[in-house]
Amino acid sequence: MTAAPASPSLNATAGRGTRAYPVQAATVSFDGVGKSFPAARGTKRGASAPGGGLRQVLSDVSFDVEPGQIVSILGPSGCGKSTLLRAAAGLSTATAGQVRIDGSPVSGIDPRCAVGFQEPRPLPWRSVTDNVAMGLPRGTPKADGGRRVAELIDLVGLTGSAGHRPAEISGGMAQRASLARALARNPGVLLLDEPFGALDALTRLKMQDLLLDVHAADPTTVLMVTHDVEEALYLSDRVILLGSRDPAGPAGIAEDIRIRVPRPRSREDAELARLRSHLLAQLGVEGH
Amino acid sequence: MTAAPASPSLNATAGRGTRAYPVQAATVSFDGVGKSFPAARGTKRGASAPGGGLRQVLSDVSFDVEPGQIVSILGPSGCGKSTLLRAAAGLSTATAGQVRIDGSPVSGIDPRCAVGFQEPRPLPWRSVTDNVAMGLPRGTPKADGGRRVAELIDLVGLTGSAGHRPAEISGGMAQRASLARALARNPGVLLLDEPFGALDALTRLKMQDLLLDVHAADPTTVLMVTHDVEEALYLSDRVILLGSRDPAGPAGIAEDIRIRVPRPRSREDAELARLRSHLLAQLGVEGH
Amino acid sequence: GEGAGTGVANADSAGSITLDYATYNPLSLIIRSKGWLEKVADGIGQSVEWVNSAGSNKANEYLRAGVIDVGSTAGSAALLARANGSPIKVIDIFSQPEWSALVKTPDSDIDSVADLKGASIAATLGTDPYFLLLQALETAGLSADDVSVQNLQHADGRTALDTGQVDAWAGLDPIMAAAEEGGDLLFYRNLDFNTYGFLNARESFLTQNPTGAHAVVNTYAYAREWALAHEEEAVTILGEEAGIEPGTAQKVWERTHLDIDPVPGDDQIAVLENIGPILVESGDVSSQENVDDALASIVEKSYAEAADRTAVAGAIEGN
Amino acid sequence: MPETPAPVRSRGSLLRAVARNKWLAGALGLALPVLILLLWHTLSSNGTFSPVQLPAPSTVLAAGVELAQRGDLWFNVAISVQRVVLGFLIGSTLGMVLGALIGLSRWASVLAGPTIGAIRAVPSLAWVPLLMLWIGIGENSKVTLVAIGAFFPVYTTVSAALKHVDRQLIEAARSFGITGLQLFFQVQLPAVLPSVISGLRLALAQAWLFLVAAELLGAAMGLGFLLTESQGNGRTDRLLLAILLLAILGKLSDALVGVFERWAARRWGAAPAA
Amino acid sequence: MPETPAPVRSRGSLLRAVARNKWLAGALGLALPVLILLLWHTLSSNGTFSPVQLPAPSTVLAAGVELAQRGDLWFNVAISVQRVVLGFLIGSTLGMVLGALIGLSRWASVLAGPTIGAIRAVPSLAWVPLLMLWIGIGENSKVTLVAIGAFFPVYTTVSAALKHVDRQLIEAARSFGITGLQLFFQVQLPAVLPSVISGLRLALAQAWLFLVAAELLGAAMGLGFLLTESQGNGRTDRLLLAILLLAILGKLSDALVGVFERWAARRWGAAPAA
Ligand SMILES: Nc1ncnc2c1ncn2[C@@H]1O[C@H](COP(=O)(O)OP(=O)(O)OP(=O)(O)O)[C@@H](O)[C@H]1O
Ligand SMILES: Nc1ncnc2c1ncn2[C@@H]1O[C@H](COP(=O)(O)OP(=O)(O)OP(=O)(O)O)[C@@H](O)[C@H]1O
Ligand SMILES: [Mg+2]
Ligand SMILES: [Mg+2]
Repeated sequence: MTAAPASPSLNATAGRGTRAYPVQAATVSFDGVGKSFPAARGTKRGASAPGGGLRQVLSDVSFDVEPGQIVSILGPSGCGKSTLLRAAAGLSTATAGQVRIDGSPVSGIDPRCAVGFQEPRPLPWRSVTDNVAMGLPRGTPKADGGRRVAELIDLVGLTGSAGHRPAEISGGMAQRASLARALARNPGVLLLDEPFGALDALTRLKMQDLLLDVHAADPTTVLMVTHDVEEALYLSDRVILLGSRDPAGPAGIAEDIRIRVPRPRSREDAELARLRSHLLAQLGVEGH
Repeated sequence: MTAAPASPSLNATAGRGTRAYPVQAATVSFDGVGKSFPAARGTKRGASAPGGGLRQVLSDVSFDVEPGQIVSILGPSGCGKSTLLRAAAGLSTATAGQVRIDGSPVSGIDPRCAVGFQEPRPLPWRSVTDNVAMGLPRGTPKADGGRRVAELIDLVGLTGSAGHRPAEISGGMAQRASLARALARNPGVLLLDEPFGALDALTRLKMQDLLLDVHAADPTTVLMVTHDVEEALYLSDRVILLGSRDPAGPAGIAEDIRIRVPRPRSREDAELARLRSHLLAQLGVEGH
Repeated sequence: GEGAGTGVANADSAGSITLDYATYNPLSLIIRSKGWLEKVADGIGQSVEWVNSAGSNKANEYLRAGVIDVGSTAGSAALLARANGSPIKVIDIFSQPEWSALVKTPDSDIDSVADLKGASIAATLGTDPYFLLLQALETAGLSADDVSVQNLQHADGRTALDTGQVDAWAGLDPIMAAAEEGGDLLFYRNLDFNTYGFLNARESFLTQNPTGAHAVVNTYAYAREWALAHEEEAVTILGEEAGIEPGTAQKVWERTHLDIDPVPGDDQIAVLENIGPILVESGDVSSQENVDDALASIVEKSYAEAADRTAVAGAIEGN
Repeated sequence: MPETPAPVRSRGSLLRAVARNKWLAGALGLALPVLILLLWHTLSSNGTFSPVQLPAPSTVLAAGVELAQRGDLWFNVAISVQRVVLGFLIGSTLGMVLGALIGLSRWASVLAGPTIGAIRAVPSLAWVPLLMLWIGIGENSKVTLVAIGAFFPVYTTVSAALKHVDRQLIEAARSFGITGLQLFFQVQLPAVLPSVISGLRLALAQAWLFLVAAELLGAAMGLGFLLTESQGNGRTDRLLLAILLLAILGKLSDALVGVFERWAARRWGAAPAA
Repeated sequence: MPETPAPVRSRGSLLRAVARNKWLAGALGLALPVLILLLWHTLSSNGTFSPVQLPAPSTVLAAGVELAQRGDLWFNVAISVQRVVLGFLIGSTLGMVLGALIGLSRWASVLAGPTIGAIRAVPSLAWVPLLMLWIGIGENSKVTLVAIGAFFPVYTTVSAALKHVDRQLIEAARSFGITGLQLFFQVQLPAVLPSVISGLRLALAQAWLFLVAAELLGAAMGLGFLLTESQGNGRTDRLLLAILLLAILGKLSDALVGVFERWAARRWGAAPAA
């Protein structure tokens, strides 16, 4: 499907509003990353996972993300996409290999990253505004911070609900608030786990363009998980497809595709359409 | 995009496994349903909603769902889709009009409905199996219940994680568990709020077909919210588009489209493609 | 031997005697540890239950609630209870103890009561040491307003004295005896300002079970005689039952006068008359009238007058 | 996303009125005490209990009036309130601080946890001689004892609740650079607010309980003193008066915590489970 | 979805060893008590405090040995443990039931809540004369008093926690037809488990505290009796022995709650915030 070109006003605002604190985009290197989890414990009724007490989810994932690149991660549900992102953010430690940001290994939560979680995870007792403000880098002057938060809330279309608590907004609105929070951070590496999953078609396109605008204004490194192949192709410089031949075995990199179509891209670009068929076929969806 | 035809084995299993307790499909009538919420309270930094203390979200939504129909609800993020579904389930009361199931007004949580929430909402201290078992109708004999739960878990592809706790499964897996829980209920009305939002392309197609199989085996009334226009068209007998001209005003029914394409449908059907363009245009996504 | 079962109903039954034992009543310790009253009661077809009293106030509480029939208290405490409406009568005097005195540390320069002017003194309000203190002050022409009385539990009073937080302490045995062992000095003693050990019975017990009351008083008479004859063994019993050191027990014993007239009467009333106004002034009793009524009605002489140790000797000695 | 869930069955209109009108709720809350008062009156006047055992409510009232006329009552109340307030403030603050330390730092928990747990079991009466040794018999030792009483409920509930704060929220906050004290005040504390408040409730109640022991420490005034003194000299009317006053003051101070609770609920909104 | 979050800074290897080895943790937990013991020994032997004020640890031990040889010690301990166990079981069960009622039913909360709140402030010592009147001085009244002590912490924490259970979970469960008792046992109780457990902790501690008052009810045995008796006759060594035994037993019984807690954590897994 094709989007309406992002409205110029959005572009302009995004460009102006979010450039405030330019930060050095960072390199992210995955170096033989593997991850195992303990197998299910209460195997009362369910079948237990094979292989002792551990189940390997990821194995030997290696790739480098260059500074300023946008990389999408695709793969079947439960294959380990979130796990990989969490390893990059330092939210969990890889059981094999390591992740390095700008050469230094990630250990513990890394301040150079900002994360948009798969679930929105707002603090329930704070308004939307205050939740987004949580993302601001430490030491942002109050006035600047306030302005920036208001701008971001406007960009994700939540101005009317800025004073609401998380329990009073819809699922899609919470997801946009979570995106705004991550963007407020203005990080070296932006890690987004399905940032647009709960959005309707139009809002989704708008948010994709917002992300591109923010990136254009301040080209940080972006690593995002998505289930939408078109979205991945429209946004990214590179698509990593996770998967494994053996359904019970650990996932690794199945495809690593560079997308050399220049931006701004048309959603109807022929090269993108070709890649889309290819990726869908790889994901098991044939016949298109 | 087009799906691979659902695998025959899936069809067969679903048909056999979930027919166990046939229930009368019910009529759902929305009769001038409207809903207002209190406006944001802490308007410290955010702009407050206009119009006194209340903000009207839905107004005058009226339509009838016939027994056994599958109806999809589309609409922009935050327009009130979940609110409408919650009113049907009796989880919240409409501030105007009423919802009737089989003629009797819904007041309080209605036992004839099963809900798949927008967030998966599992009980964190129970395994996947036990969470799905929560959906079983009261009084299901233990052995039957166990068999049915195991079947459903298999159908949604979670057999390997049946013993895991919710914190140990991925977002998409939790969503599938939530779907299984709602299906286990075998209700008169199945209410699904974006049941496939967190799934990758292939899994999504599989789950769509699973829903159709279950419905074919036991044709209950289904009311579902989705953001995916193609999904709505592939699954439903009818699509309701919510929206409003005035962005600050309450949403109502903007379109009510019957889809007369017989099942099994091809995802590439020309009529569906036409409707898709139409709906996307209505949603504000032009140029396709 | 603890627990009298359910209170109100049970205690009124005629065929049983529930009475207390207390460390400040050595005779009760002896009777209980020897099992004498059980033997006596057996002979008249009654049963006995013992309840521990931690102090006069506890014994009064039990009497008031009806969980015991006979309880031992200081004379002052019995007066206080009676004046506040508790239906009790003193049927026997178990001792004339010198259980309270004024105590100082060895390095203190207090020599007499007169030196107490302006001093801070630890005492437990409403107990015998407190009354002794007030009477002593009066002998020196002082009143409670001339000193600062620190209301502390007896044991805490001793600690306060030893740690220098107060100048003097109106002490109570056996803590006072222990303090003496530890070097503290009694600088003012007056046997007559102590208010005797009263054995009190509930009025309804006396009307319902006079036989039982006689049995108790007779057994006390028997025990008194025995204790005077077997001092060493008696001291051992006191030490063990009260959980105090042998040296302390010996001191306490020496200050507990048992060879007195056990019939309650004028001697007791005399000392209580001193205390009455103090009770009224402190607000512990609401009027002097109550005190006078109590003084007029508290004594029940007949049991002690009729006391006969030989009446129970047979049952006790088993022949 | 959820608003207040609709009730399963529709409820009586009286209950709905109660929910709206807090005066009505207060009046209904008085129904039980009034019933108890009636029962008390009956039992004391029909001879089930004698006047020394259970004086009639009117007698207790008279005792109160008498004390009030002598001017003692207000002073008794005031000094006790002062001790409880000071002790509660000190004890609950310390409880919060140590509870946070133990709940958040594994080191502190391993080293100090067992000892604090053991000290918790020392009865209030047993503290009296110890505090007299250490602090003497002034106002300090009384306030200290009350503070000890207020400490443990806050300590226990806070340290336990902190161990169960939603991991996802903490993780999210930490990933945004919120750590240490900021994490505590911005995430963990709000998340455990309901527990903190029920800890404060219990702490306040226990402060009143410990007051009685505290006023064995050389007090000549205060409700605890009135209680033990009346118990000692058999003034059952004053004893009941002291109990009633303690209950009423306890309830009043608890109501203040309730006000704080409602304020906090507004401030922190749908304060989450924790 | 989250696993255990990684630490911000990497921690010392000793702490990691402690996390793995509970014996090591136990040993470290003994460090502080040993330190206190040393301090105590020093203070009592260098003359800071006289032997009556603070007898040396060895003297206290000797007093314990003496009592043990007379056979009294074990009986004292056994009878007190029995009273605490019975009272705790009764009180905490009632606390759970009434806490659930008040936490879940608005009617119950409006009618009975204020009264229960007031009763909470009645000091343990004040119960003694009342219970004596109503139940006498048998074993029943002692167990009742301990039960009263155990009741309130459970009642308060459970009723408060139930008001803050995640609404989304309750809504989900109710939409699947889980209501009433089922809802309570399957959703609300597991959700408030951490609060219930800290309530039980406090209840157990308070049961031990109330034991001392209970054993003023005509007891001739028990640790509370030993405590008051020794306080009354100035045997500071036995007094300290009683305090120590109470602390140790309190800690031991608390450890049992800890075992239950760990079992519950395994059984209910990531027991959620509440
Ligand atoms: N409890 C509440 N209090 C106030 N406003 C609310 C409350 N619940 C929902 N709303 C408002 O109602 C509107 C509709 O919410 P709803 O959840 O129905 O949206 P939706 O169509 O499901 O959106 P989405 O696709 O993002 O899930 C939103 O603007 C939201 O802010
Ligand atoms: N704490 C845990 N304990 C055990 N297994 C876990 C844990 N966390 C994740 N897993 C397992 O790791 C696998 C990958 O999980 P992950 O969340 O990375 O999947 P995902 O690719 O993000 O899936 P989705 O698209 O559904 O979100 C899953 O099979 C899950 O069961
Ligand atoms: Mg994921
Ligand atoms: Mg929604």
